[in-house]
Amino acid sequence: MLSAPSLSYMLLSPMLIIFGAAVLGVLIEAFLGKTHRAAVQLTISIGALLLALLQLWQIKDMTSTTAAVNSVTIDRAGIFFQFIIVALALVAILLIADQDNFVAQASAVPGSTEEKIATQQRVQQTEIFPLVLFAVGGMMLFTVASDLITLFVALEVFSLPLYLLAGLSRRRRLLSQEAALKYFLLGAYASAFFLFGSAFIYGYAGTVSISAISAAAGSANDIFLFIGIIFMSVGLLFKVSAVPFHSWTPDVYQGAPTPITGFMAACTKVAAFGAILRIFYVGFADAQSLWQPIISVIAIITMIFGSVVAIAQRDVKRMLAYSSIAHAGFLLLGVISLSKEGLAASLFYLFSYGFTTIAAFGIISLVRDSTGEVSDLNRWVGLGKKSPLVAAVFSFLLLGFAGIPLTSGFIGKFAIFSAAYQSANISLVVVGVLASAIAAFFYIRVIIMMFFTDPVNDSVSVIIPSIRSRIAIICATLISLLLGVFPSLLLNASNSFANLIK
Amino acid sequence: MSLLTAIGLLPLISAGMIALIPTRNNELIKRATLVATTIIAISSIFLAVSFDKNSDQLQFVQKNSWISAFNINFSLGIDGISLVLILLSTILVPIVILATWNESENGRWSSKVFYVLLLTLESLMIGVFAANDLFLFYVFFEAMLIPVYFLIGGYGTGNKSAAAIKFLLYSLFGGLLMLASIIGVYIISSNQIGATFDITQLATLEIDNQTENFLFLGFFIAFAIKAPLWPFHTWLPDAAKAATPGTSVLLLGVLDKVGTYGMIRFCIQLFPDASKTFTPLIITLAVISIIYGAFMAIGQRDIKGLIAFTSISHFGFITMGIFAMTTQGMSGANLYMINHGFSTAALFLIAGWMISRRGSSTISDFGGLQRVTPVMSWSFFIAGMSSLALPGLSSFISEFLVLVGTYTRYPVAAIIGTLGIVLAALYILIPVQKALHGPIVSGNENLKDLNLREKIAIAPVILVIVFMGFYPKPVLDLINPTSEKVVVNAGFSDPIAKVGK
Amino acid sequence: MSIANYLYLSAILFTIGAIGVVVRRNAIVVFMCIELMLNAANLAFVTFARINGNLEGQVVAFFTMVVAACEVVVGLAIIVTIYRSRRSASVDDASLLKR
Amino acid sequence: MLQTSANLVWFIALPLFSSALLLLAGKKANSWGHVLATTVSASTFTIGIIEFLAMQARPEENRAVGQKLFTWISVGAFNVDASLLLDQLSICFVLLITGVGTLIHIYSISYMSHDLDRRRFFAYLNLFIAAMLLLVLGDSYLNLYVGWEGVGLASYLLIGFWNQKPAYATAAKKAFVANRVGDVGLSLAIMIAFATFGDVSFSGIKAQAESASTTQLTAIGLMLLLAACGKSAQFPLQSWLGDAMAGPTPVSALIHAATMVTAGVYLITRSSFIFDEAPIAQIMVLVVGAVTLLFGAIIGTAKDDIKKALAASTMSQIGYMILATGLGPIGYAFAIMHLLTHGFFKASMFLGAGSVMHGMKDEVNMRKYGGIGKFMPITALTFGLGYLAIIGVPPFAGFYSKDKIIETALNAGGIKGIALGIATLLGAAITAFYMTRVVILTFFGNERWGHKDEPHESPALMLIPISLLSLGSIASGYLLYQGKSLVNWLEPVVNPLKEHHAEELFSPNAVSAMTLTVVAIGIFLAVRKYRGNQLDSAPEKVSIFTTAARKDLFQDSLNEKAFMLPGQSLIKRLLQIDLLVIDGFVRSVGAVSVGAGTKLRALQSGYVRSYALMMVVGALALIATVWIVTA
Repeated sequence: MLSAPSLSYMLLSPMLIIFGAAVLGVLIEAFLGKTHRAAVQLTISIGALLLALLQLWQIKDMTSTTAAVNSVTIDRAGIFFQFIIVALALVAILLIADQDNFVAQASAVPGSTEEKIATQQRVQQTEIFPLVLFAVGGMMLFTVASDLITLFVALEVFSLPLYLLAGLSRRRRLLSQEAALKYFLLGAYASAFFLFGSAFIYGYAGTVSISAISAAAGSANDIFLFIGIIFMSVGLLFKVSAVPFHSWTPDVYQGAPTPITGFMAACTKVAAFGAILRIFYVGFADAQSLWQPIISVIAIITMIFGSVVAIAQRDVKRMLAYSSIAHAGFLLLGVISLSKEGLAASLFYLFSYGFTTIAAFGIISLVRDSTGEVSDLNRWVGLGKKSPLVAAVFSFLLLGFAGIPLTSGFIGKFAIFSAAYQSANISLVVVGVLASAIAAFFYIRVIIMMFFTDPVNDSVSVIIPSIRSRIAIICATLISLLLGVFPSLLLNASNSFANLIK
Repeated sequence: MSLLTAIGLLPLISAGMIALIPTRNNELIKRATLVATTIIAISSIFLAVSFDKNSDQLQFVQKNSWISAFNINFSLGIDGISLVLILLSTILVPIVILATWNESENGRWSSKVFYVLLLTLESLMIGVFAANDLFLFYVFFEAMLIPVYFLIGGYGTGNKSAAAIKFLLYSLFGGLLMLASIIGVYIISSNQIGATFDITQLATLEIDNQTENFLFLGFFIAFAIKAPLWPFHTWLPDAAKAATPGTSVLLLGVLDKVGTYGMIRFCIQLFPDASKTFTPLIITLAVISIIYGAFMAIGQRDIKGLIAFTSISHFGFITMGIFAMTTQGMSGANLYMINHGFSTAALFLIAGWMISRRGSSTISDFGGLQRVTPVMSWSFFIAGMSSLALPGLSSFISEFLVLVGTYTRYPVAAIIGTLGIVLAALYILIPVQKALHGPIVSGNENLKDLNLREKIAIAPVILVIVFMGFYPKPVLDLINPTSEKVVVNAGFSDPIAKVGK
Repeated sequence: MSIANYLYLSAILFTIGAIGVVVRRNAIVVFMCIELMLNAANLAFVTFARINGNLEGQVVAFFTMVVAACEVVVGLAIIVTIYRSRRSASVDDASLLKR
Repeated sequence: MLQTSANLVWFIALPLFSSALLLLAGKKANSWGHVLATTVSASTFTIGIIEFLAMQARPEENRAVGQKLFTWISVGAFNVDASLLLDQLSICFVLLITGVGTLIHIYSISYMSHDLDRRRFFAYLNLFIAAMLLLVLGDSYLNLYVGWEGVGLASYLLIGFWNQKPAYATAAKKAFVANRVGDVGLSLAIMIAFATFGDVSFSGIKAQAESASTTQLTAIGLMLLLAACGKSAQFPLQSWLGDAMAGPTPVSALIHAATMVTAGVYLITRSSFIFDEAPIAQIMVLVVGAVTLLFGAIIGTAKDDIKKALAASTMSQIGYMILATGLGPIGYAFAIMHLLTHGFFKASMFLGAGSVMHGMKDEVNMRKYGGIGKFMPITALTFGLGYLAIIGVPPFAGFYSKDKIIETALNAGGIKGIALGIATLLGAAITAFYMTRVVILTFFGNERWGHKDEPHESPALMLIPISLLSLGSIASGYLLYQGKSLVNWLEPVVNPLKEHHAEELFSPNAVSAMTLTVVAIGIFLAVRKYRGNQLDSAPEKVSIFTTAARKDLFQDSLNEKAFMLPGQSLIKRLLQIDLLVIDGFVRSVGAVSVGAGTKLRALQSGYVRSYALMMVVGALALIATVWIVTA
């Protein structure tokens, strides 16, 4: 006699709300007229995200390993990850709502009459909203998935919409499409590695449950564990853009529509690190002697490579892509720490980095000329004179990335370095510090370009942002500032939420 | 809120209020800033008066939790060393403002921005000297870079943006190394006595030798860059040349003192054993700085570059005094910080006036100024004499104390350091001869002498230089208890004279 | 026949797929190579299910197939769009974004 | 216990305030500045007289008085009070400084009357008086050091008083720097003293001097000697004195003849307790003194510039004094005696030279003089008296003081005595030669100035001080000598009678005879050489010795080759190193980072397939890593 699986809907409700809203969004695409579609979609998205936040708040003290049989573990850290993702998505969706970043009709060939007509008719690509919601849902699931099947499914659920979203830029469509193609092919490639690794982990542990991997310690087939860990790592490290699995990052960041880049840069990182932390802390904790060396090597290479190559970038989005690579390296220190402090530090870091990132991409989307966004750094010269406020905010965000005190980035870095130091990875801290020094160079270079170089006679200007973008940028910046000055607001929370159920 | 905290916050509050004045209302902004900083200076003198100079304990202590997760506190409090450095900062700021009244008008941004940056910097300067929490100190230490960076890059001359970034990157690099060490200390504290950033508690940690050495180096390199010690000095001449005279005064007069202050407060107090290990190396670097800075100063054609290199030489003396680990050396070094602050301030301000009048900073473009602009020339001369440590002027006492203190422990270093006084005569007298003496170089005939505002600005500095040369006791009384405490805590006692009394 | 052979086969298939992605230019073929890798993983799962004596591995295989199908939908959409824009399905042609 | 006298501070305070007032008041003080300065100087002299009389009235053991002003520096064991000490030694100097100083103030009123900056000149003079008095009144080496550098500063300012002439400004700088080299010695001496005794006051060190090791004392002694060499223009730091004549003549008279340059003698005498215990240092003192007295004398024979000739003479005479201080306890008193008499006669001669220059439109070249005696009789007379004093004709001042030094040198015993005796006698002969030369070239012979304006005698305000000083050149020697008055007076300070000479090889009369003989030879040679008429230009074909003497025995070119040029090339080298190596290293770190970034950018080829390859390689690398780690 088969009994129906027991699901605790309360605990799953945040994800269910998002997925439900996404499905609803698809239906609206199909049945609602063009005129109101955008407004309705935006309302539904924001509503769903807010509701999800509310639900997360409700369940913040509940934990369960059997929320959906054994496939999902809702624990403190999981709730926090989901909270970060939803909060970031909420800000990002406001940026995404600025439709003029997106192609009118994705299927139209670039430069064709079809496209022109679509543009003239002000056709809007409102399916972005359900796509984003699906991605958000997938990310949320990814951070709480506690078996290999759910992990893989969640990975694909959040990746596939992102592949599409990357290709929807209104301008420079060839680049956008290329970004989508690269992201898709490489993403799928990485998924295959992940899945292959999962298979071997399954072979090693005899079950797909993550928590069972530790239980299988001492099993004769260590070779399966080796292969499993390495191949799964490839898939996961790809998502966080760690070197040498980072190559998609600059291309996709540059090609994708800027609001999507912001969303992706912030949320994917949270989701991927959520999963990495869960898998390594819960599943592979006992095999640390095996994976800590390789992750350490990856972390070192990633920090240095990201920082060094960023110096040579001439495109602000690519520069931030390399910056995000470097930050992935810093975050890996949290993974390597394998301690409560490391987890708490990662939570804080992801939160603050996410908001800073979204705000930064929000600002990038404001700097334009007649043909659209200008991301060429040489044309940002003298921006401080043309619009001091925007330049000042962007400088502040860059300083945050650089980890100057009184910004949230500094506290994050401090927390994560402390955790790494505490777990006796002192050499990693030193490398991290040196990489930060290199990284500071290119952040500051941008500030110099904006403030200390006279503007060339060039038609770059800063558009007046819509109220939605303005809210998004202001919110994200304020959060970043607030966390820099009063980090306790979040640090205490991240400490108390730094708990993964094994 | 303690008086100290109030004084620390005042500049920031003033900055906020000045930010509200409309940009075009230039004069009002300047006057308001001057009034505000003067009030701050007076309050800090009041602070000094109510300071109990017989105590070597921290005073005006204020402690509030800031980041509870890491047990970081907003914890302020001062001892004698901190107090005199705070006094130096608060007194120099109004002088700088008055002296460089129009300096802010040729910048990239408005005067208002200049003064807001300046006031912010003042708050941070007070904070950095008053912080009792290592983390808080670091925050001030790094945050100070930003206003200075914009002050150099936005209002400087010449190759200002390159100089500004060089300054910033050097400092950031040092700061990050220090961050690694701070983290190390923090973790060790959490393993031994429970996580804390309280400097007093951190000083009680027992750290194994190798770790201590590495942690020490992290701190030391940061401070050696700041101070700056050879071979970490190359940012300073560039920054000093590019910055406006006022900024240079604060940069060399106060900010760089954070480096030497940090050596005393952190390097020695937190890592006495490592300090001992590295002392020979540091003394060597200090001696090289003294001689090297002096030679380089002699070779400079640019007057600001010259003053910058003399400072490198002087910082060599200060560092030598600190690591001599004798009370004379320590007190001398502390006193030197103050004296160097004032005499360099005088030199830079006057050099600034000379440059703005002549439109050139090349020494050989001047000549015969003593006859054209006597007051300006004499002020420069007195400041220069103080810089070469003429007895009767302030720097002499500190330099001599440093040398005596060093001699009792490291005679060879002191002897080489003493040779520096000959070079000092050269690096001061050569520009004096070229710029002030000799026939009046064409183009200088109609230079204007100091006006009333400038005279009022420079008078207190000169007065301090002369007064402190004759009667350093008030300041030494503030410094002595603390420096003795530092030396004793580091496990040293003064060498006893070979012939007993 | 040893059950390990299935694993070897799986590894070989995976390798073929992985190499295929690197050497082939046509986006469709590249994509098929990725599918091959997924199926290699499936084979491994099923084999391990057999070894471990439980069904979880086989369940994974089904999920993988579904996910692969979704991937095809998204992937082909992207490939077709780019083919329409560029009149080429060669992945080497799409190399504007670099450095 | 030292008695306290509240007056001492005024010695320093009065001239210091006056100086500050004159400098600060600016042009407003032009009309009364010189009056104030002279009054102040005279007041200090008056206080000096009062203190001297009071001191004489006290019993010998209570003669010294002190005054503690305030605690100057107090750090740990290093305690220095700003306090003054007036004892038998310092009162000699006080009277010399204030007395000669006042006369020179008076002289300068007239001498500088045409100079627009006369007020400033007087301010400097008062500054000098203050610093010099501090030098001799300070009760510790550190207090002395303040005065020591203070007189250096005053000297610098006064040498460079006409610094609009680049050469004069350079001369001032040179003097200061050479003095600074000496100051290194003084600084180090104080440091060693503190490290050895834990004290830097004279009394404190004196009390412990005997218990210290000879090595320490020798080190202190040698460093003090270096200091003395700098200040007193002794070999090897002598080169600045000749150039220092750039200053106005009263300055040369006061600072560079009578007072400041003798500070080295004071320093060594004051430190007798060190030198008495440090024989090696004492020998070095003798060597320096002997070398310098000959060195100066030789230079003096070849100078055509009257002031430079006198300066060389000063150097030589101070050489005598330094030599005397090296001769042990008895020598100190004779050194001071010669110092005092020299103060009178050299000052009077310098002022006389100034008077001549005044009458000759600031011409200093003696070749352009000649026969001035009949135009300026008083000047000539006073100069002549000074001349007789310096060459040591009895009963003039120099006879007593110099003969005593020669006598002591000859009686020093052994090779030392012979060598020193020869040196001093030779010096006396050369002195007679060059001084005779000066007198003949200036006051006798044909008139060579080549213009119509006849020289005129100087105004009374100049002549009175000269005359008063001449009285000193006549009488001071006898007064100080008779009844061993100075020797007895100084005894408590320098213990000159502590050591009794075992035997005297040469009796005073024998020495006098020898001295007078060599002096006569010197005069004879000079008269023979310079009585002719072809004196209006220096002969060009001269022996290598004359050339060497004219070039100051190559002292400047030696300094240039040994220090200045290497220094300059070192600086040039350092400037390059700083730019290329140190800064270059930092910049290359930056360049390497940027270069690496640019190179690594190439990895981002844009081709999906290469990205995939990178991932595969990465995965394989991970496998390899794990394999290595676990194996």
